[in-house]
Amino acid sequence: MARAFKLPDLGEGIHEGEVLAVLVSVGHKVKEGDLILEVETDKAAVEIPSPYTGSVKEILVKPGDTVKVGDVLMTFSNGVEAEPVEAERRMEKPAEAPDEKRAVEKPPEKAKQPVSETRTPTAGGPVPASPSTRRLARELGVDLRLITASGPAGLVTAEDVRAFAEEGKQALALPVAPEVKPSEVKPISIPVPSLPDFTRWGPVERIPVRSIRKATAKQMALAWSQIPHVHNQNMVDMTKLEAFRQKHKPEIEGKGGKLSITVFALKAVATALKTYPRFNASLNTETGEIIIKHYFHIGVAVNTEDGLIVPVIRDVDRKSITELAVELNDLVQRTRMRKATVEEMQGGTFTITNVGPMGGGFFAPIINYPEVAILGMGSSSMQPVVLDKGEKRHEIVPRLMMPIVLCIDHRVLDGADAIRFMKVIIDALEDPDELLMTMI
Amino acid sequence: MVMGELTQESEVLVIGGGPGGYAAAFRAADLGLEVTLVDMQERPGGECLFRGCIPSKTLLYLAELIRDADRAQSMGITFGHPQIDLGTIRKWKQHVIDSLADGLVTLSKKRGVQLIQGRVAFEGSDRARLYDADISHIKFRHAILATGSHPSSLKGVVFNEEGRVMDSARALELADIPETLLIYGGGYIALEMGTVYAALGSHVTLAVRSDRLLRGADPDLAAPLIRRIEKTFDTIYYNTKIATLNETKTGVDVTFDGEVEKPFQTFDRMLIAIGRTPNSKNIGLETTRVKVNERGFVEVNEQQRTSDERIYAIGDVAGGPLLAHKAFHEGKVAAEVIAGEPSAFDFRAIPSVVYTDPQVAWCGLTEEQAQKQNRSIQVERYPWKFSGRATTMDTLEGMTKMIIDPDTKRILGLGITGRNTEGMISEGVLAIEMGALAQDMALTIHPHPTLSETVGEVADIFLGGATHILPKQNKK
Amino acid sequence: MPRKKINLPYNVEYLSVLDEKGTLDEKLEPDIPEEILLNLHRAMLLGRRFDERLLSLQRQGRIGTFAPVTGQEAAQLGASVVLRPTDWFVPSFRETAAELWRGRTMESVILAFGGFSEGARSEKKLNNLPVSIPVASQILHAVGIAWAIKYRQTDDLVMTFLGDGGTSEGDFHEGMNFAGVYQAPVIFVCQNNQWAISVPRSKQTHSKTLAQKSLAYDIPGIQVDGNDVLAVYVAAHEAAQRARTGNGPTLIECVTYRMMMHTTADDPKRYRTEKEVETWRKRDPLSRFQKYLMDKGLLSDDQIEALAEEIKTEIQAAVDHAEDQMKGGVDPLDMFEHTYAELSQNLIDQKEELKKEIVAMKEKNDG
Amino acid sequence: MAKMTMVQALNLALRQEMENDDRVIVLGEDVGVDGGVFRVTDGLIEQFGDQRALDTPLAESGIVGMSIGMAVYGLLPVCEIQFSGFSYLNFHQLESHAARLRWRTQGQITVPMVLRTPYGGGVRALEHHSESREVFYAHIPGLKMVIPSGPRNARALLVSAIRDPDPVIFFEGKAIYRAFREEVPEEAETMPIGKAKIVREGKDLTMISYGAMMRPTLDAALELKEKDGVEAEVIDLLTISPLDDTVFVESVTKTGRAMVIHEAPRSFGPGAEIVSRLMEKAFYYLEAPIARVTGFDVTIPLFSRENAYLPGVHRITAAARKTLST
Repeated sequence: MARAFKLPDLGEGIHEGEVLAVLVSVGHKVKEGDLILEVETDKAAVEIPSPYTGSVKEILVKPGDTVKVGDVLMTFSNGVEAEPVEAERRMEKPAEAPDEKRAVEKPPEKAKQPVSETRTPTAGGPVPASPSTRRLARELGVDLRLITASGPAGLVTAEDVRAFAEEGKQALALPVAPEVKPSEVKPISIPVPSLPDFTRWGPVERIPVRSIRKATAKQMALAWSQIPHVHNQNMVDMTKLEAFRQKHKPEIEGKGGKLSITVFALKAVATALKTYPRFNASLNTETGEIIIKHYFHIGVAVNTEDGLIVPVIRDVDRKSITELAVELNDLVQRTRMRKATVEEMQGGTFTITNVGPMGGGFFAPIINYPEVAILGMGSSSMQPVVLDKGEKRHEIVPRLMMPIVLCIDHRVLDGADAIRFMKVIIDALEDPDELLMTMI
Repeated sequence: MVMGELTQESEVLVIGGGPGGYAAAFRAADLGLEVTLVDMQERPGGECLFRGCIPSKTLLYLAELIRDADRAQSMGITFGHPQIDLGTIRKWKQHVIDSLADGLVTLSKKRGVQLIQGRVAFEGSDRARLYDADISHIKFRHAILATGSHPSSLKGVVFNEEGRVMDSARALELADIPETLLIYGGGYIALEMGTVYAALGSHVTLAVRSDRLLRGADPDLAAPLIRRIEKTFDTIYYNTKIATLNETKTGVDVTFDGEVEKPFQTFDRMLIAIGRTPNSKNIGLETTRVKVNERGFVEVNEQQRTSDERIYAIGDVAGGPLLAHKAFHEGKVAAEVIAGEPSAFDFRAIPSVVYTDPQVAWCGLTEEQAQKQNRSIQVERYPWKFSGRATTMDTLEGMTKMIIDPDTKRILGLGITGRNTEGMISEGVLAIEMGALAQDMALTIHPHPTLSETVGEVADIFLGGATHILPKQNKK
Repeated sequence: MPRKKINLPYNVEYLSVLDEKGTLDEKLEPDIPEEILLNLHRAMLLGRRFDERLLSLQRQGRIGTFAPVTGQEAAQLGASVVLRPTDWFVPSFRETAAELWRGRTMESVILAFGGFSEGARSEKKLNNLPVSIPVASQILHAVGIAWAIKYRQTDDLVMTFLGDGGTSEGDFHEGMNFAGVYQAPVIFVCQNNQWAISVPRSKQTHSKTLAQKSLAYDIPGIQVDGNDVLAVYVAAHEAAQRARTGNGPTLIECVTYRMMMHTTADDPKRYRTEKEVETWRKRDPLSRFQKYLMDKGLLSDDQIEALAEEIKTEIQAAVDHAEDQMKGGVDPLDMFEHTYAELSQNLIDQKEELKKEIVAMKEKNDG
Repeated sequence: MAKMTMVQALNLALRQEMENDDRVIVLGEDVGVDGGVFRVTDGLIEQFGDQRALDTPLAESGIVGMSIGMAVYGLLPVCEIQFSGFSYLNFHQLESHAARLRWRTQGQITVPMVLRTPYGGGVRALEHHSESREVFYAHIPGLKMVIPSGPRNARALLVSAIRDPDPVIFFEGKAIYRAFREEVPEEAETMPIGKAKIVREGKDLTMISYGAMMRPTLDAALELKEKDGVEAEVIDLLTISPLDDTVFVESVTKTGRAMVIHEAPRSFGPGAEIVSRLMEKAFYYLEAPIARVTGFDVTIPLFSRENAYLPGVHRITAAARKTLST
């Protein structure tokens, strides 16, 4: 019997992926764990290991195909055991793979012949098992004939059925719990007018919106339509911090890190989040609750050729500048190479996006739903600043100023909160010593 | 209703209030579904309760009493000749039926099952028309077809109220005790009704097309019964057909075609019990996607689904053994499947019981079936003449028979003939369902002295050591 | 298939005790206590005088349109006399004299005809329904009340009034039919005053009598001289006995005459001759009754004189009292009262709206 | 709680009120032995006798006029007019007396009666058996006009109507008499007359309806949610008069869009009044013209065409989409 391998559920919100590479060919002998496919999902490029030991019977996908969770990617032959019916049940749509057809004709679906015949044991007879065990098998979608019985003279026990169902699950890496979908609260939907035919005005090119682009589009549209955004701009005097940064840059690089402004920002934000936990939250509109998170995983927007990706640095509050500098550098590199894992993309509580390096100024970033705030940083430049020297004496001096923007979810936070939150960040960034304090 | 056509919507429409129908309705209601049960009778119960199992068993019990009173004589107790008062018997029978039917009405009410009296005909896969009812249409999400079956007849013979040619229903009404009664058919209904009328004093003649009675049961199980019947019935004609049949005011003139010395005879009454026909006609099935096979039975799968996704069929109309207890289970399966449970009609042993004297009961694989499938089996028999309990009751003709798989030693079938087998057979059913081995049965302690011991001992024989019978090797 | 007569044991009686001159037929004289006879006379006189006074008030524009009763005092009072306070009285709109007998005050009559809804207020305890203007529609209410009385198993009864015109209405026939079916304790008193505005009795129905209408419903019907208070009394008394003893309804046709116009807005000269009126004036119920009482020595001219004076002052008091009230003016906002047991929000809003309007008007006039 | 059809629920209401109060009398054509042509009064004569479940001669005016008398005397009559299409023969009794006696007598004599009658189309009936003429009654000061939309509220409203001090006209939708069943509690339950109810919350559009039209309206709301993601707020008026405008006015101030659905003809129909109230009280919140999905201004056709006349899910959703896109 052939065993079908389907695109497993790769976790949170991933429905489909694009096949980047097929690492095996038909006839290829693989051991469980060998890499067989590379698939790019909404969140990352993932390498998929074989769940079976056996040889590749058919390959049903080629690079560039978009595959959905549950679609059959390839089949393996080794004639030992077929996958549990459970797997068939989970099919989103009956795929064309041959074994699916067989599945449709599995006993439960088959129409009964005139009862007198079907209900009398045929040679070999039905698998011995008590009625309750047989019921359990149906519940778990297990075909009794596939089970190695532990009872006397081939009697299948309830334990046998459960055990078999378990193996089946593991073999297929199917999720036990159903995936969590983002709640789809639609706004007043005025039907989207269809586009005009642009070729009437000149030649056009059509590029399919896929993977990351598609994900970004969905995520941003969702956030923008759901979250009433409030923006607060401000300028930060980076003069001192920049000096500090230049001074320590080399030693950090020695340790394999990169002492970017973002690293300090991470720290500053972590401090602010601890001071004002409401910024480290999510809003549950269904239950009308604000969920405050007691961990501080901060996402950093990374620009790749394929689009924007937001890897997450965990427990920022518990890491030193140096550690952060090293970790961030590594994470950014891997993300750019699309080697960051799905897990590294998940679980963020706040996001920082720094367009400074590209020369961006003031801008209004969109909150990374379901987070409730995002910090945007522009590029620093020397600017004339009026300093108060006391006794009504003022002095205009050139300082290195950086524009920052804090966007908040007005359902959860108010402008006042935003200003206080910004204050903490500004103070931290303007005064490195202050910032260092928080590191001890 | 004087004006307009009211339509009612129902989650589950159960058509037919027999054992299958009401079991399905009750289960569905218990699973939180909204159920409407339509039957032509005012109260649920169906053929089984009003014209079948229940009334016949009521009468068979009386027959048993009469015979026991008679047997007692040889044991030292003499009762007078039984005085039979048909009026009281009918009243008693009706009382039995009423108390059970009223119980079902209460159960329906308490469960919120809506009972409607009327006739149903489908008008499509989601609506049915009601005749002779307050509402004219029912729109349903799921329908469970439980219309049952009716006694088959001979070409050109119609059963009518006053007729002398009767079907089982009519026979159970006990219009009178005919001097002579011809029963055509060799199945359990024929034998049971014959037993009743013979006990009440009729001269019973039995004619059967085939060369044996009670097909389905192994011949050796049927044998003791047949020996008895040959005593209590006047005559039994095998391989005999009815060539002509003419009903007169005074009786029924019949010409036999077969091993009969007097081919032309006249009887006071005649009972035709040659099988039953499914009620699948004139209920608008053609307006649905339900498939009906050439014999008129509705095709269903293990979940009792017909080929019309919204419609399920259970009980007699869905084919298989035409037994109430099979209908019960099918009804529950249909209800559970509708409620989304992974149920299926998945049984290994459906028991059959013939309530004659002696009773014959069997379940699982029979010797004959095994032969047809040329499947290797081992058969063990325990003649009741070795049973203490049987001796106390002077029912030595009895026998307990077990069919066993020689390789796995698993119990495949059980057959019992004798007294009270109706209660004993269930142990065999459970054993088969549980996949028990003959040894399990042998190692299970049976109370002594009981007839049920014979079930344990027949397994002992298989294992080579029955207490009350010499081991095989010591034989011959 | 025979074709034969079904003989219904049925006939319509005619009864008259006093002749036109007021001479008595002793055989038929009812035994009525003196006191009642005198009260009855007083009520008839009061009815007559009050009618005259209302007419003059109307002609002076001090009250609005009303329907005079003159000439029908015997018909309505002779019947009403048999009622007990616990019985129900369901009038049409030409029973003013009887209404006063049943306890309605003259003030309320004046107020009603003066356009004050306060005038139609009829005290619940009196067991009277107010006048019902849609012809014959009140008859069914009487039957309903009578059914309820029977349901409650008291020996009370209901007396309802209609005119000759009313017998043409569907509600009259439905009422008679229901009453017959349920054997309800109700007395239908038909004041056949010969005219329904301009349409004469002869054009109202082809039936010889109105009493015979009861034949169709198999309830007793009797025609009496409606200007002979004793005849009316006898018929009503018998009917009451019947009703109180569970023997069902009765229709009494009182042959009388509408001496005046239909209402004060009507001019009878357009459709009937003075001559006809004259012949009926000779049969005036009041004078006939007075002659009877004088013959019996229960009444003298002087006594009538005195009684008339007494009544006159009584009426005057009522008029003054009523006119004081009317001069007092009204609060228009009261119109919102009594439409429902409670004001709905919608009515509260509308009342508020009118209130503002009134205030605004005031300021405008003052300023 | 047992599941009941509207017929059974109404029967329960009558039965319990009759048990609690011997002033309650049910009367009308065929309400006794026959149990009413729709079986609403089934079994009452057996339980309460022919004086409490009173078969009357065939005369609508007689039935209503007599009920008025009973009520005046102090009973609580619940009369049945077999079909609202025949209630014009008793119209004058309602307009001239039932509605006015309280007013006429300055509150001295009142008419606490209920007139029950089936209304509406959709059951393939003959002429005069399918009209929806609630406005006739809603237009008369002194009467209350109630139309339930399902078994549970029908039972509760009928109990309230019987206990109401004023005359109540109680319309029962034939199409929903047995169409569906609902849990109806055994213990007596009442519902305030003159109070509308939000039966489905939403923010995009307010759908106002009542009676038998609630079903297509709710189905339409569901379709709008599934196909267009529109959250329609659905309001069941329950009482036509006195009309409770507070609920739908407040709803429209939230949604900005409104539509009225009824099977009565459009012109001068309930919709006209509802729209006026919205104009008076919610004009500045409206974002689109208010839609009316109603019967047409013709005599309701015989049943071969009635489905085209009666508002259905399709007409309702179409109108809703139009409103939403303005």
